[in-house]
Amino acid sequence: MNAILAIIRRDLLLAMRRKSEVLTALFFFIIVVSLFPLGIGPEPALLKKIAPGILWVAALLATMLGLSRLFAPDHADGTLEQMVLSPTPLGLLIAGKIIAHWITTGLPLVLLAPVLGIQFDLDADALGILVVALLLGTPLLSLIGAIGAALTLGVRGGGVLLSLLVLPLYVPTLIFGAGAVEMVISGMSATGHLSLLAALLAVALFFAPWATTAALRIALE
Amino acid sequence: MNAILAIIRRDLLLAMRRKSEVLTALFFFIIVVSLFPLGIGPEPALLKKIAPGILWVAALLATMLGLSRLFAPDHADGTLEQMVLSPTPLGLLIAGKIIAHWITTGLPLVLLAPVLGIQFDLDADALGILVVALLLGTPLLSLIGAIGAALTLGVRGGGVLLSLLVLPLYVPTLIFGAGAVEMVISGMSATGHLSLLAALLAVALFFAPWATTAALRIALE
Amino acid sequence: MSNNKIINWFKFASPQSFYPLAGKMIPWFWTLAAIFTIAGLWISFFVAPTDATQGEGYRIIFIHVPAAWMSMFLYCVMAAWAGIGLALNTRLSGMMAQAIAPTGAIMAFLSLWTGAFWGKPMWGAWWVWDARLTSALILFFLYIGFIALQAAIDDARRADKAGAILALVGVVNVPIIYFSVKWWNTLHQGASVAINKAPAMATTMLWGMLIMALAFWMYAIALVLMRVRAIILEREAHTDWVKDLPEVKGN
Amino acid sequence: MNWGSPAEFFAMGGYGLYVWGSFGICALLMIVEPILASRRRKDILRSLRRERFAATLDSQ
Amino acid sequence: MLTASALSCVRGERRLFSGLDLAVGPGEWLHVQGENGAGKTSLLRILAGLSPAVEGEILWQGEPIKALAEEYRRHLLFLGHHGAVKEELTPLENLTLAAQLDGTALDEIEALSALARFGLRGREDLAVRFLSAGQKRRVLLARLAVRKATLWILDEPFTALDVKAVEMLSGLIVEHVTQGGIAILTSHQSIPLPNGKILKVGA
Amino acid sequence: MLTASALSCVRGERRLFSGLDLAVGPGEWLHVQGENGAGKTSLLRILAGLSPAVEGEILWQGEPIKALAEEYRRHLLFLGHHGAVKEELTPLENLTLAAQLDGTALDEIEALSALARFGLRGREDLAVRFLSAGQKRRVLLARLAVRKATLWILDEPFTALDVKAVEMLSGLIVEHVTQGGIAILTSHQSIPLPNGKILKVGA
Ligand code: HEM
Ligand SMILES: Nc1ncnc2c1ncn2[C@@H]1O[C@H](COP(=O)(O)OP(=O)(O)OP(=O)(O)O)[C@@H](O)[C@H]1O
Ligand SMILES: Nc1ncnc2c1ncn2[C@@H]1O[C@H](COP(=O)(O)OP(=O)(O)OP(=O)(O)O)[C@@H](O)[C@H]1O
Ligand SMILES: [Mg+2]
Ligand SMILES: [Mg+2]
Repeated sequence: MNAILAIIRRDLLLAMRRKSEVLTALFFFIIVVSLFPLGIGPEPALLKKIAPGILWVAALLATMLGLSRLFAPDHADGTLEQMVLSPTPLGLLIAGKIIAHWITTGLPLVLLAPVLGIQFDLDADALGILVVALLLGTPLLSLIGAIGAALTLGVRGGGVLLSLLVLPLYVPTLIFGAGAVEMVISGMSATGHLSLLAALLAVALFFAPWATTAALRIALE
Repeated sequence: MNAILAIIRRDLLLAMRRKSEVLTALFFFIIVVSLFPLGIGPEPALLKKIAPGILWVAALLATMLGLSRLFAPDHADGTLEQMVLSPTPLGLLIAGKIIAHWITTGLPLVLLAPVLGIQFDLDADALGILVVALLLGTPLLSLIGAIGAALTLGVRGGGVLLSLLVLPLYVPTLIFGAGAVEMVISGMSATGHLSLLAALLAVALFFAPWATTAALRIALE
Repeated sequence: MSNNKIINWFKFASPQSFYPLAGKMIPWFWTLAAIFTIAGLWISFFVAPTDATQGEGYRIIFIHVPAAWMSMFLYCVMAAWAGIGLALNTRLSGMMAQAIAPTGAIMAFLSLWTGAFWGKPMWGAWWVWDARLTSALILFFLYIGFIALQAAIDDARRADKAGAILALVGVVNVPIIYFSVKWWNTLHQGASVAINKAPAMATTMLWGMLIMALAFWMYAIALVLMRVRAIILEREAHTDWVKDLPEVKGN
Repeated sequence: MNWGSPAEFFAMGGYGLYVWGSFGICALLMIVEPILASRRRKDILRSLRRERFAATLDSQ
Repeated sequence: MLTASALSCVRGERRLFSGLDLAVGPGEWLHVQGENGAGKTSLLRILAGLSPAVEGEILWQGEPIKALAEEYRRHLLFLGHHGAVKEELTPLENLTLAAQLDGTALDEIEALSALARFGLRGREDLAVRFLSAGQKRRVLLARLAVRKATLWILDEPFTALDVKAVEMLSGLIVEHVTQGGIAILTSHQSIPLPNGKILKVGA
Repeated sequence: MLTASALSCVRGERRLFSGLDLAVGPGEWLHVQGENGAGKTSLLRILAGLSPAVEGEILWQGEPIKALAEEYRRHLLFLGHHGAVKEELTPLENLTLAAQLDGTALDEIEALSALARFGLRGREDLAVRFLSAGQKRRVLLARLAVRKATLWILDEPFTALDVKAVEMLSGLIVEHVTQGGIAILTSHQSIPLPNGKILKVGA
């Protein structure tokens, strides 16, 4: 437990130092979202229609960006070796790293999303559901992503592989997440989608850290 | 001149070795484009309407991804130092690197774009214009991007900064590029947009390498 | 002759001699700012009549437009200083550019904010992708980029030069961006919200706007001078002239 | 004179929220920014004095 | 007591060494020698349990290290070529974080004194990025002073260190060994250490 | 003839050295000494024209190197701590590409013989990533054998090299110097080289 906190503190500290980790995701999110109108055109009706899709795809890409750097730096400078060698079980440390990754990439997106939603004038409930959906969805993205990151660690052309592996797995999250918001916009209830998201999250929470650790051990020896 | 070719050959060779460079951009492009229908929903009319915007934003993001790795590796392993110390003027070498970057990231997008365009059933002339626009636009993206990459070289949190600096500068390219295609779709002539793109490219060709070199010198001393 | 002109230009360009000069100027600009603000506010709330189409809502214009203007104007000034810095590498120029950026960013933010608060009642939406709005947003991004870049570089000299290059590249682009966005917007005309232009403004309104603009101007100058003084101290901390400053000596 | 009563003035003909929302933030920023700027100078001055003091101690 | 029997290591098509035996007991230290590319680093990594040996097995106190797992690691301190030192962090932070990774809390005074001992006084709060080659190594080595471990496996600990630092480090190793610790290390320079076992790899 | 007068170097708030003079002529070599963090690397980088000196100026054949620029660089070969060696590429590719960067074409036979000379026979086509620490250094150093340059500036050339390699390298340096070349280098190990000038930095 203590070790988890230590790891989280460490990763957050690192993220603060090389700001990139936190901000990359965030700014990428903002910028992607604000670029689309420039590409597509300013009709509010049209924009409002595609807003959930854009916001979710942007969030998804933003999370994916950070993934390749989830384990790579620690691998490069030998920290990962030291983790394997450390007496505390690797699983805990990995869990810690995943949590830290969500705090640095997922959480900011959740907090920022409503502001961007306003630009596409989504109304209050739509924004509310958007936040809830992201709260359920982003941890899911981090968890699934971690597996991919571990599997592609130190592999030539890991970057591509990573997106190839991870994105198909992201599709359900995307569909339910965006779906939830669209439901609200078109005046229906989003509970169905949200509960599905929650279910996915539960499964991933149980499954992903374990898979990630296994993958890492393979990557390291 | 000879040196330029040497540099280009070198960077292409490296790109072949660590496949990621080429493929990441390409796959990212494909993935982003194919995610949107999932997020937005399958109405063909709607999709066709937003196709140019999506294709262009995707291309833009794909190019931006590679940027942070344009100079960083050479900086890390001291190659950049050796370039500064080499008798051939730095400007040439940099120009070479930019060209190589376009060949590895820009060109593949241009070639692939029509295929993806078909998915959004754009018709032949739309696809034609799309290719032309990308041919004019992607070098522009590489050129502008290089400046950003040089400015943020070895800087804390370079990654974010890069997107933060570069994306606003990409706006005109995006607008004219996507605009051109939309014009054709809505049955008007795209020459206006295309010639504007060409003009921008001319300016950038003259201006960007110089700025990049200056920025690099600053970053290295 | 011209030669020693340059000399004494450089004399003022040196932080050491500019520091006290700025110190003397600041109070003056503050008083001017105060006067104009009071006058401007008085006109904008008590003299300017209610607008025919927009009711009282239009009074936002009295800060919105000056803020918008300043945001654009300051960026040019910043780029100019940066350019001088690159050309003559005078230490002061970089500091000036660095001092201007935050104020400029705040002005850009104000134009966005007040604009949004104007847009809600006028267009029923906090935000529409109108040319002016969008380019204002991009300008804001440019400011943030400049500030972030300088903040991220440890070595002050390098930060100045890098910032200078960025500012110059930016200032070349700003018009292109504005023009392109306008083009983009007109391309989509009709479909987009018709932004009903304010009717030819009553002269009193115009006066109010201009005086408020002056107030903003004075405020910006005063503030930049204050900030540049701080920056000078930070950068020159180890020089003797700073150590001998009365405010450092007298404790 | 546009306003019959202070209430009217603050109501801004129904636009109160927007008008005061804008002027409020504007005022706020324009008060905070100078404070921050002067604070910045005060801080660096303080640290300079401290160094000077330390230097005098060393010299003794 | 660390013993290995009939170890062999293959990289790509190349067989670096085979049938290699070693035994190091408390109070002993082993100097692994061999030319560049002989397989020293590979050997040390195998001994640390980082990469598997093609043949042969490794025993710690008579038990195979695979079986011992965390039990073995608690006694082990391995410092490799690139030393798990984060360029963005300060030496102090690097040291404390490394300690937390080992599950041992490290109070600031201890950490500071360790750094001072390795001649980093005045650099505690300077990002490692700014440090000189030797100073970076020193940050890494400072862990030797704070981490309690019986078995030290050090790959080229003396590189980039100046004469003073080399002496100080060898002093540290001697101290460790005389207190019943075990040290296994590689070095191309001759080391000022008394009576160590020598193991030649390759050739 | 490389001369520098009244050089001083400042990093952060720290003044590493000041008022440093040096003069190295054809047939001479200079051993820059100093503890870790004394400022050796910084000095070499300044001499190579990579980073500017706060004060003082550097002359090559009597002309300031700033003015000479490319003319100076044509005569210069600088090898630093991290050696512009691409992990993905093979030693052969690294060497030829480096040569092309210098604007000199290098035919394969030359390259191969240079690599062989540095004991990399059999590793020519193995990605550098797989090489051992010392072998990586050797790939870098192989440039000494192929690049024609009057002034060698080498930062810690002997690190990670085994005894044979050290001898071979110092032989190379002696050869270069006796042919009227100039060499400036740092090293914490004692170097088997005859009568070189010595410059102490810092302290
Ligand atoms: C550089 C950026 C901007 C400039 C130079 C600018 C300038 C102006 C000017 C001169 C007016 C007076 C009315 C007119 O002449 O049309 C105006 C009106 C207005 N501006 Fe802006 N503005 C900028 C940005 C914004 C932004 C970012 C927003 C909203 C987020 C905004 C919202 C409005 C609104 C709602 C009006 C009232 C339009 C009307 O009269 O119905 N403006 N602006
Ligand atoms: N895939 C591979 N194919 C062929 N040889 C390989 C491969 N991977 C590694 N090697 C060889 O294995 C050896 C690795 O040895 P190691 O790194 O242990 O050397 P070392 O004894 O540590 O040398 P040094 O003293 O330079 O550190 C090198 O000779 C390298 O060439
Ligand atoms: N920003 C900074 N603030 C304070 N000190 C710094 C800063 N940057 C570098 N230094 C110091 O400058 C020195 C750099 O010295 P340099 O790398 O030249 O040492 P060196 O003589 O090469 O040492 P080594 O033998 O370890 O290679 C180090 O002592 C480092 O601590
Ligand atoms: Mg080794
Ligand atoms: Mg050094």
